[in-house]
Amino acid sequence: MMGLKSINRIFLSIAAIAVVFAFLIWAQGNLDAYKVRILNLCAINIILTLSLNLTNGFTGLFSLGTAGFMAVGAYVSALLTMSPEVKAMNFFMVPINPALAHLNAPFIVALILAGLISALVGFLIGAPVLKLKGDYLAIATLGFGEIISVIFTNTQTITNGALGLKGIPQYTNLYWSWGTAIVVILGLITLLNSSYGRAFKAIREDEIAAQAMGVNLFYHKVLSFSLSAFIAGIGGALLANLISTIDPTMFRFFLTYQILLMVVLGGMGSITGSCISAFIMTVIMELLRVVESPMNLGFINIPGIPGMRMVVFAVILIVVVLFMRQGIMGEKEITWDMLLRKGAGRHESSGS
Amino acid sequence: MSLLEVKNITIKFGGLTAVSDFSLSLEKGEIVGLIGPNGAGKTTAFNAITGIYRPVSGSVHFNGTDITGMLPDKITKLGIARTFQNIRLFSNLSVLENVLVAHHLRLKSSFAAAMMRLPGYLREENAMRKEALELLESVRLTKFANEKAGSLPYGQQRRLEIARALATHPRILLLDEPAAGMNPKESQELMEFIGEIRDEFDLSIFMIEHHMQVVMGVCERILVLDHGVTIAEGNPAEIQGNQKVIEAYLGVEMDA
Amino acid sequence: MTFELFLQHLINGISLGSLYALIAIGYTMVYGIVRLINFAHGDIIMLAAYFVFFGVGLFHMPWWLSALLSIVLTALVGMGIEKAAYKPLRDAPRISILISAIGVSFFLENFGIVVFGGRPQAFYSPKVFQGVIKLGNVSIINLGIIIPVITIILLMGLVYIVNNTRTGMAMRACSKDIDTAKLMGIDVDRIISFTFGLGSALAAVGGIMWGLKYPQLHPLIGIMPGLKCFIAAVVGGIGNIPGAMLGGFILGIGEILLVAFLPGLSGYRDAFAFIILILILLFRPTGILGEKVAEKV
Amino acid sequence: MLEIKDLNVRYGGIHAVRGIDMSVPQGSIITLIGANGAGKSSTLRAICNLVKKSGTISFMGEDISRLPTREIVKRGVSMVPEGRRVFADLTIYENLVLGAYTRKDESGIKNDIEWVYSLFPRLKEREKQLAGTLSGGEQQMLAVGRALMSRPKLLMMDEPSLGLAPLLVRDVFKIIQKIHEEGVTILLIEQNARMALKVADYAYVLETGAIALSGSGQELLQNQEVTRAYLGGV
Amino acid sequence: GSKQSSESNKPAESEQATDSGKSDSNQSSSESSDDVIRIGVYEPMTGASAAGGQMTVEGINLANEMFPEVLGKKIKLFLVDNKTDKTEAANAVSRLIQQNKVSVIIGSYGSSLSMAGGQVAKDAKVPVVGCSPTNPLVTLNNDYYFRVCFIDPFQGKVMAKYAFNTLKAKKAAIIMDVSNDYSVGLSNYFKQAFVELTGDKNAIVAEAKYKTGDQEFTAQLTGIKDLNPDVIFAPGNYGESALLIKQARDLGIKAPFLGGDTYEAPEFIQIGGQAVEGVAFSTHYTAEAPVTEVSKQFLDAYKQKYGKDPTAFAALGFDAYLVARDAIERAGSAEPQAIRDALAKTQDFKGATGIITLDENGDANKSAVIKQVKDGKFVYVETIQPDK
Ligand SMILES: Nc1ncnc2c1ncn2[C@@H]1O[C@H](COP(=O)(O)OP(=O)(O)OP(=O)(O)O)[C@@H](O)[C@H]1O
Ligand SMILES: Nc1ncnc2c1ncn2[C@@H]1O[C@H](COP(=O)(O)OP(=O)(O)OP(=O)(O)O)[C@@H](O)[C@H]1O
Ligand SMILES: [Mg+2]
Ligand SMILES: [Mg+2]
Repeated sequence: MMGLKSINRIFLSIAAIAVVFAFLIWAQGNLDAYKVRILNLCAINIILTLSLNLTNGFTGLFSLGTAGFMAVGAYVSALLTMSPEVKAMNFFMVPINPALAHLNAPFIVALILAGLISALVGFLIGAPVLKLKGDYLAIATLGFGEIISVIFTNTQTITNGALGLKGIPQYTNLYWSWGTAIVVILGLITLLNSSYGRAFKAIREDEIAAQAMGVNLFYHKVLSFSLSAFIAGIGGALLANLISTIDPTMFRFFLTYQILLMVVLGGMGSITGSCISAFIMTVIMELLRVVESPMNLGFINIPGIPGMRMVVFAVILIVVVLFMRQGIMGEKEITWDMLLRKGAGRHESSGS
Repeated sequence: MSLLEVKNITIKFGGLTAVSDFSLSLEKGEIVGLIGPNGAGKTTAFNAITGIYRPVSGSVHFNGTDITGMLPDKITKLGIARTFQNIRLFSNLSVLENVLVAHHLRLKSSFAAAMMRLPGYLREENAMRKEALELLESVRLTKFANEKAGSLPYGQQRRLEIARALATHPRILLLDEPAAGMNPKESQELMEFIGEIRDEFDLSIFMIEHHMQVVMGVCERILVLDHGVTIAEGNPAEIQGNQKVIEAYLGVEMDA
Repeated sequence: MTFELFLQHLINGISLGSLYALIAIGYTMVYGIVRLINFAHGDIIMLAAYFVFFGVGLFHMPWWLSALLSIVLTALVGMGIEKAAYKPLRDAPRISILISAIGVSFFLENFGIVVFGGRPQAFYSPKVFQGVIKLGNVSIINLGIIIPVITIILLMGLVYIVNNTRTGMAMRACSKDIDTAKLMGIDVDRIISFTFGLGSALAAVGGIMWGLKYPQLHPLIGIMPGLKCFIAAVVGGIGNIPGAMLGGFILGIGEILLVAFLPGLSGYRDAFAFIILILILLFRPTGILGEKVAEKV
Repeated sequence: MLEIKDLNVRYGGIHAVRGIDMSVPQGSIITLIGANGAGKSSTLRAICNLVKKSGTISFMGEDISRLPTREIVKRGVSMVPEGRRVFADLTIYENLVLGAYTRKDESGIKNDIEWVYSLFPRLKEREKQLAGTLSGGEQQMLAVGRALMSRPKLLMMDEPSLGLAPLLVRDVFKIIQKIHEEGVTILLIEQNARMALKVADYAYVLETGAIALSGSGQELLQNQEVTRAYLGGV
Repeated sequence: GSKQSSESNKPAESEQATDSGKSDSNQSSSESSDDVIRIGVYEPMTGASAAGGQMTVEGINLANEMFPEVLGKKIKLFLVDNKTDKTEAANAVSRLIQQNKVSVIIGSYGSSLSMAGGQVAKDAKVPVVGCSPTNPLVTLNNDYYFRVCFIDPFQGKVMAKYAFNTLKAKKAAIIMDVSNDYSVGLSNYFKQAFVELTGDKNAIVAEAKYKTGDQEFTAQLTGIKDLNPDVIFAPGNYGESALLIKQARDLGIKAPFLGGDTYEAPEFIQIGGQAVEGVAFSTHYTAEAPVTEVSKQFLDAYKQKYGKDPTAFAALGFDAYLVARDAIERAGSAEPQAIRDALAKTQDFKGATGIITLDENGDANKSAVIKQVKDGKFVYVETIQPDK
């Protein structure tokens, strides 16, 4: 199968990634900190959206636990990257568990461990809970996310409770965030075009038939769920090391909802869709601030209404669901084939 | 020793005994039919053999292994595949992908190998595709390989479901009403097709069917269920003449 | 723990549980019929409380009149929400409807913040509801008796409507198969609208009772009751109305007793609701009273 | 009784029914046959206004093409839908009662339930069972019984014999004839073309959404093309 | 300045330098193009802390109306909602600095939100004046964060003293909101101080917990009732606290309740009704014993503009604005670094809430006031001076 065409595609993908990185190098040096921050958030949201899309869109597991996994990743990375002095400063009320006080690791190790521990938690949760289906699974995973937040609030010697952690080193920059996002995108493309990815999709389409075709439901569901947790954990870690302070209330169901909205807007089961929508939504949330500042329309002066942004956001959301049910992409992908010769009904995806 | 040995299985739903004391032995290469009135428990018996329901008593042995209560995917792996009464394809996946999914159970490469696209995995993937395309060719679905399975006409969906089951490399194939919703001409084709695949893939076939032409045409032996109880067993001629079967199922005079 | 102390805890638990139950039955009914987790249910509760708040505070209406008007208005709002945000999605995948519901919930909360302001306000509570009955060292607030009674009356009424009336049967038919329900000659839109109206009216009663018991009012007040009562409904077996009541009591009493016996765990109370939920679902996937249906293959 | 003119049904890009003209005279049995996906079910669904369509449909002289489904049902059109569309969470009894939703005569409804039970004794045995746990065939009986409960003037059946045992298939056709004798007009879709043509007064053959042939049942039974395509080389 | 940059050898150092250098040059160019002084405000206008944010902004707006100019230029306020969300808080500060080019920032209600924003401001070297974040961590290790309020250790000590000296309490119970850093912190400081004052390690008989948003506290209270403490310290949001006290009274608990500055809102009394009579708490200022001239001025203006009594948060918002404005005046420039340096030297500034001197951490060293609910009103009890 490794024909001229696929070599072409690989070449195009590499070229595209190079272009992205050229842009990042430029952006990191020339854009102001605010724009850089938004770009970082875009990448993190892409990672999180893909994580949720893996379970919800590709495997048909209606999971709402993303915020919980993010929390795990964020705390793991925070505790690994903070210096002992900063930790001591944070845990001034209840001292930190001595085992954690001197832990320290480079960012890359922290990221990977954040993902792995999050995946482990995903496995522990998934093993019992993935027996459930549909709405029930949704509620159970939502509950799990809440439990994580409650536990983190109460385990003061590990998480510093409600006080949260402050002074987490700001390692996350455009290279880390976008680099990770690209790795996640490429990883998912590889996964979904592999035999394992087909098994995931088969489970989404019809669990009973998939099982009857020899797909081990437990193994594949737990695999998908843990992978999703892995990615969400890394996303959480990047976020923690971007905003430099975290606390348990950050990781509540509202966060999951926001990511879910990005998944739906992009299209359940579309990688390209997730990337586009995560990017757009992150930017739109910022642009929507306009509705909160006073406006002078010449003949009429509208005072700024705080909170209006969220109202507008809610309305946009409902409108999108009502009138663009499939989201931006549905289950389709933008592929090189598609870009090169439009209308060719090929279904294989490649390249970002 | 028979290939499949079902011994006295009983299945209950709440108070209802859907199948009672059902036994069957299926030899290599045999085509056996299961008929009976609606609600007699035929599909339920299938579900017990394939692991979807667990019998309350009795046992199922396949090729000498006790498979009672095993998970469906394990049973499929051992060599029993099936189709469903209401077609259950992966309707948003392509026809080819539907068949490829059924190859997944023989994949040797680990998840990590697949993610890294190691040569071993790529070799397996290519082999899989080659075989899947051959299978589609033999069920005459090659030209639809990249269509969504759900968009196929009904008869072709039935054929695809059989192809998908074949891709698991079964030794026994269970077919639940393969001719339902087919017109007589299509049924005719189906009968021939069943005969062909039995020989080509060296299968034993156990099938549920209401179309008497099909059943009588292809089955060498037939079991009749009524209210969960096996009321008759024999070759087509015996069954057609069996008084109990006529009363419970076929009706007094057969026309058409 | 002395018996007296235990009794006090139990009474607290029943008082909380009955409130959960009251809200959960409305939840479960809507879910049972429309198969939709109405994420906005909690926010409808909030609206109902604000209607009373404005009726008394702004329009100086008598309390009972405000409460009545609030129930009617809330029912209308519920029907309006259904028309605007759920009806167009009847044949859409479940996830779309769920997202729409989340959107509505989001909208109501933020709309509340913009229009009502974000600060907690006091909910007016007439004297009748305020007393405390003392039995030795054990105290029962009046509402601790009033709410369970209202809950049981509404529950019986609801069960009667759903199980014994033509409309109820039509509601159950719509819950499974809308097209076929149409073929029976059922006006599906009207039935679903009615279901939402009824569910919202129940939410309004729940919201008013909630406000009386916890007279603090702000636009996010409905989130927790909404979530907890949904859990109660699922624990009892979603769609099953007596189950919702059972679930409400289990959750209410359980939460209180957990804190009572293990005061060190009082911070984990919200986790408790979810842990119960997950445990119940693992052992009885359709809830305690939910019909156990093996999927037919 | 029922007149269909230039009926078109489209699902997204699929043009499922292409300009069908058809009429169902009062008191007749009309059958619609054709291969899978020919558009038979779509035609019935269009008559009941369950799908978007264009064209005119009149019933007893009245244009019903814009009426909501329930109004069409009230006017005396009833349908046994394709597949097992019984209300799974309701008991058999409740399913039957719902069939009579548009009726108000309590005692008539009671009698008719008994009548349905006498047609399908199996249903009576399971009166209190949830319909969803019935076998495919049992559900099919219930769907037919339920459609009869509205005492329709025109009964439309979409493959009532699908998945039924031979004994029951013949029973269903007997019932069709019996209902017909009681004055109900019938529009029947069948895969079992031979049986259908035997009972039909008139038949339409649908091919890819358009009428390819029509004629009396006997004529079509004799027709070479029909025999080859739909009746199989028996 | 004993706290000079402890953040050396951080990898982001060089980027920060270029960043701030760049924003500085932007600053001067934009300055010449428009003659306004830009002050940013980031407060939670939506989300769980919306109430606090809105109260604070009322005070800030009032101050802006009363003192609209500095250095002969108009002051332009930029308000950004941080949605009670840390990510948003960080974004908000970043936006204020980069997009709105503000010289100094005011905010935010909620210590955790302040910390999230603080890091961004520190990196960009733009000073922030906090209104009511009382957690010690906010200004710790951050040379660019200041605040006009006292901090929790002081507040906790004040209430412990009140309980021990005035109420003669020997045994106290604590009920804290574990999900609220303010409540957790204050409870802890109260505990330390109370144990120290009584000399009894077991002076705290119970530490019950709840979460923001909880409305049912009877389980915790029934347990506490059984232990019979002399006083109950229950710092937290006023809504939850009022409900909690009401339920305690319904259960027949007679012990006095103590709390912190968050109690001071009219709704606290409306929600709690009869039940909160006698509740005492520490706060930042009182209209009854105006500390400064400005207190009176503020009080009158506020009543006139909003038609109600101001809360401490409004007063702190008011003061934060004034302190920032004062620093600009003293710096004689809109250049952030200059303003920061001026802020650090703030001494004996007369604000509505008292005389403000910013210490080496950037925290206000000022007195606390104890108030009590009497006949449905907050009445002044006493003023407690900071220990020097
Ligand atoms: N909801 C739908 N969405 C898209 N296409 C549809 C839908 N329903 C039917 N179709 C398509 O319309 C065409 C006609 O379908 P219809 O169900 O009317 O056929 P039929 O003659 O009843 O076939 P069968 O004998 O299989 O029941 C088919 O190609 C079918 O795939
Ligand atoms: N999951 C279930 N729960 C309850 N009852 C069930 C379930 N599955 C099957 N049954 C009952 O068991 C009996 C046998 O059903 P089964 O589906 O095996 O019949 P069948 O012989 O395949 O009939 P058909 O030819 O109509 O498909 C029926 O009475 C059915 O109602
Ligand atoms: Mg069957
Ligand atoms: Mg059809």
